[in-house]
Amino acid sequence: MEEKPGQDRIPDTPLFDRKRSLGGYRINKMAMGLSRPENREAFKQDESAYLDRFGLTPEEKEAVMTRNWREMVRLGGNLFFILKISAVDPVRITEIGAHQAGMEHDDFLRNRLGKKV
Amino acid sequence: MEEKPGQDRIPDTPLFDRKRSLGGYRINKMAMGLSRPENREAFKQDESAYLDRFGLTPEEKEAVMTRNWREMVRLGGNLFFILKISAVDPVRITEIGAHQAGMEHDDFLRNRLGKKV
Amino acid sequence: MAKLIGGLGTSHVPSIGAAIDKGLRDTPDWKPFFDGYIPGQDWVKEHKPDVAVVIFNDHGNSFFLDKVPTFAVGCAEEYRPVDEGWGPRAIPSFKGAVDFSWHFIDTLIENRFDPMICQEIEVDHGIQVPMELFWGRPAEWPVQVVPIFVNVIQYPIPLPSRCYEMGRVLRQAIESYPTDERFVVLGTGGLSHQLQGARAGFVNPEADRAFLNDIATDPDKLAGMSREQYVEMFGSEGAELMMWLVMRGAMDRDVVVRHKHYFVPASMTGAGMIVMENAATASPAVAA
Amino acid sequence: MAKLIGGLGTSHVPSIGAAIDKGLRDTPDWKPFFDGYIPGQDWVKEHKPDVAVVIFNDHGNSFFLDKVPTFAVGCAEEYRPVDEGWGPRAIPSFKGAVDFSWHFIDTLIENRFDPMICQEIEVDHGIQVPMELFWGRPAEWPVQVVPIFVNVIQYPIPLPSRCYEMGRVLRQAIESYPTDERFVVLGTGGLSHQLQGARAGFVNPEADRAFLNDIATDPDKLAGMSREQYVEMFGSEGAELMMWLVMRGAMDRDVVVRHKHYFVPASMTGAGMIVMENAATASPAVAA
Ligand SMILES: [Fe+3]
Ligand SMILES: [Fe+3]
Repeated sequence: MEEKPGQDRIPDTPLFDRKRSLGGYRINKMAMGLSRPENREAFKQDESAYLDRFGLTPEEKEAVMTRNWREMVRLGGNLFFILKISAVDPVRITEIGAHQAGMEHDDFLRNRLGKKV
Repeated sequence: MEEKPGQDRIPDTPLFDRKRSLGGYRINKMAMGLSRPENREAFKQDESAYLDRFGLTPEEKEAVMTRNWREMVRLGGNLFFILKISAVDPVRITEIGAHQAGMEHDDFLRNRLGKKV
Repeated sequence: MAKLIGGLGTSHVPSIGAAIDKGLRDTPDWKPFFDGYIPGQDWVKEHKPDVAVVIFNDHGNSFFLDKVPTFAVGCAEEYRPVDEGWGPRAIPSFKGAVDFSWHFIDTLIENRFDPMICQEIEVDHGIQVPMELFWGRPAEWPVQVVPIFVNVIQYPIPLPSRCYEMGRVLRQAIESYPTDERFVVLGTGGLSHQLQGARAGFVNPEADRAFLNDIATDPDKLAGMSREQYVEMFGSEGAELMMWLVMRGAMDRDVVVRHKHYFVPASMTGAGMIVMENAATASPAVAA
Repeated sequence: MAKLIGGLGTSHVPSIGAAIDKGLRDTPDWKPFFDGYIPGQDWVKEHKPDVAVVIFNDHGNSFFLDKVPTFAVGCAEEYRPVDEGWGPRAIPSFKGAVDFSWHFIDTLIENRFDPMICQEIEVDHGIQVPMELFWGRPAEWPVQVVPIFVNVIQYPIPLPSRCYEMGRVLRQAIESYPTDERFVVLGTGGLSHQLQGARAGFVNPEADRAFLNDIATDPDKLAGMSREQYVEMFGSEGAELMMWLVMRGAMDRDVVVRHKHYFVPASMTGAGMIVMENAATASPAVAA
């Protein structure tokens, strides 16, 4: 039997396993909801009320409302879902990446992605 | 390769193959809708309007409204879906069976199901 | 490691649930049917399984035709009764054996199965009725469940031999699961019945009785039959009987039959029940 | 019988679609990337495939975590672009190769695969971007499509070798399909990228370039790698690269590479493209 992935044995690489899928269910469902225009409107109008509709815990709510991507991922948020937040409140994916890496944006582009900035 | 089922080679036995699944899509979707109480209410209040919501053809509508089970099945209706009509307008499953078999109910019970009636 | 203590088989006709709900259990139509399950219920009480893996099909309740999974496995905390048209039935929700479900899904993927993974799903009479037939109507179910949904409605349905293979993987998952929990596997559906077409009302008691023998003594024969042979022999809806092969595939070659029961017709269906144990580890009780 | 005329591989990064939508094609950031696809587009124009089988993953758009299929195959008349959060993109809907899809599904089931069967489903950038990269932005797509969705997001994801096997069954389905239609198969996703965790922004151009060689010359090696090796080498999201193995599995052992292109980074991803033909039936054109 091959070793099971999904157990974070690769450094700094959280895999979306049963634990995260379960833990992040509320955040991801909330974010999935943003694929409907009426929900995007609701999020814009009253973000806190929109998040409450999906039963987010105070900790989860805080992470979303402060756009703390690293924390959202730690709580089980998956980028493919939570990225939809950036459709409502624009931010570049590289900024989300840099935030998780704990790097300045330019530094991230240069040293992770090999861009000449 | 074994012979593919789903091509009606067993007499009087319509299998729910791609042709029927596609052909019966509207009828079955309409019937699936009856698993929600508000749709059952709508069906009761104005059956014709409820059927129109699912885009049924005149032929399909006629089959449903006259409770012509044989015809519903011929048009691709699947018993597991269309049976939900009997949750709104009660009829026994054995009556639905007898209708398709083209038999009187008692005769059906006796000669198909072996009941002592 | 966990242990497989028995393989159960039963029909799951919706009218059985309706008969219980309406208090018809002891009417002349139903009493002989329900009485036949008493030994099965006694077996369950005596052997106290912790987890029930239940193989069944959805009947147009949890899945629509837009997206039909060949095999779906539940890994939810809770499975609520679905509204089949008459409102959700007033029975307790089923508690999921969450951790084992994921272990089973891992094992399936490693063994080249391609299940749909369900963290949130409601369940219909396909699992409700078998649970009621063996466990009665408790305030809370005394076992956790693992639902396995098999598509036996829209063609192409899986090969009988594929169902049988899945049973072997299930056994492997049970025996590699590091708890001392006691598992039963329930194959459900059938026996002969046909709800659609001019052959509606077809039942085949002779074939049904042979099936109840063969499932114990010659499962390879049943696994080798084609889908078409199932339809011909057991009716268009009776073909769901092939789901019993998942249960049988989880057991040893040699089994002991503890109890067996056949009744026709339950509603429009030949209804059957079986309780088996692996011969190698069978309890000393007398066979039925 | 139908014929497989080529195997294409490409990344499917959403920013590529966004760059086209915003008219950024010829900006310094994007021009070298898009120019690299011109030979691929020319190959498609010259060879005029009738059907494109596209293997990709949904990215939390058509499926939620409640029900995750390992493999899903479309058999719809039409596949509309899904709303990924920015509204559905203004590109034409894809027309389905309905009859072939069902034939493929039959063939999968007979070969012990367990697909989810989708008669109604919307599609995300996973298929949109590859179609735009090879066919541009026509008023109507000149090919019919067969979408194959692979779960590469929620663990357990399928084994790379299972993807490879599926390709062989796809080939069998094409070669047993009684028309003279010309098929291409598109493996999509990757190459190296990681969107989550402190290693976000990980790219591995060296491994990517090796992959673009090995996919042609040594696919067995790639099929034999574990899921974990994919994650390690290509990043947590780069592991979706294993979907190229479905395409490669549909081809002969010996292939001719017509075109190849690599560019890094497209957004946060190592982006690659390849066009291959089976050596035995390759057109006489000069290899890239
Ligand atoms: Fe059933
Ligand atoms: Fe992707």
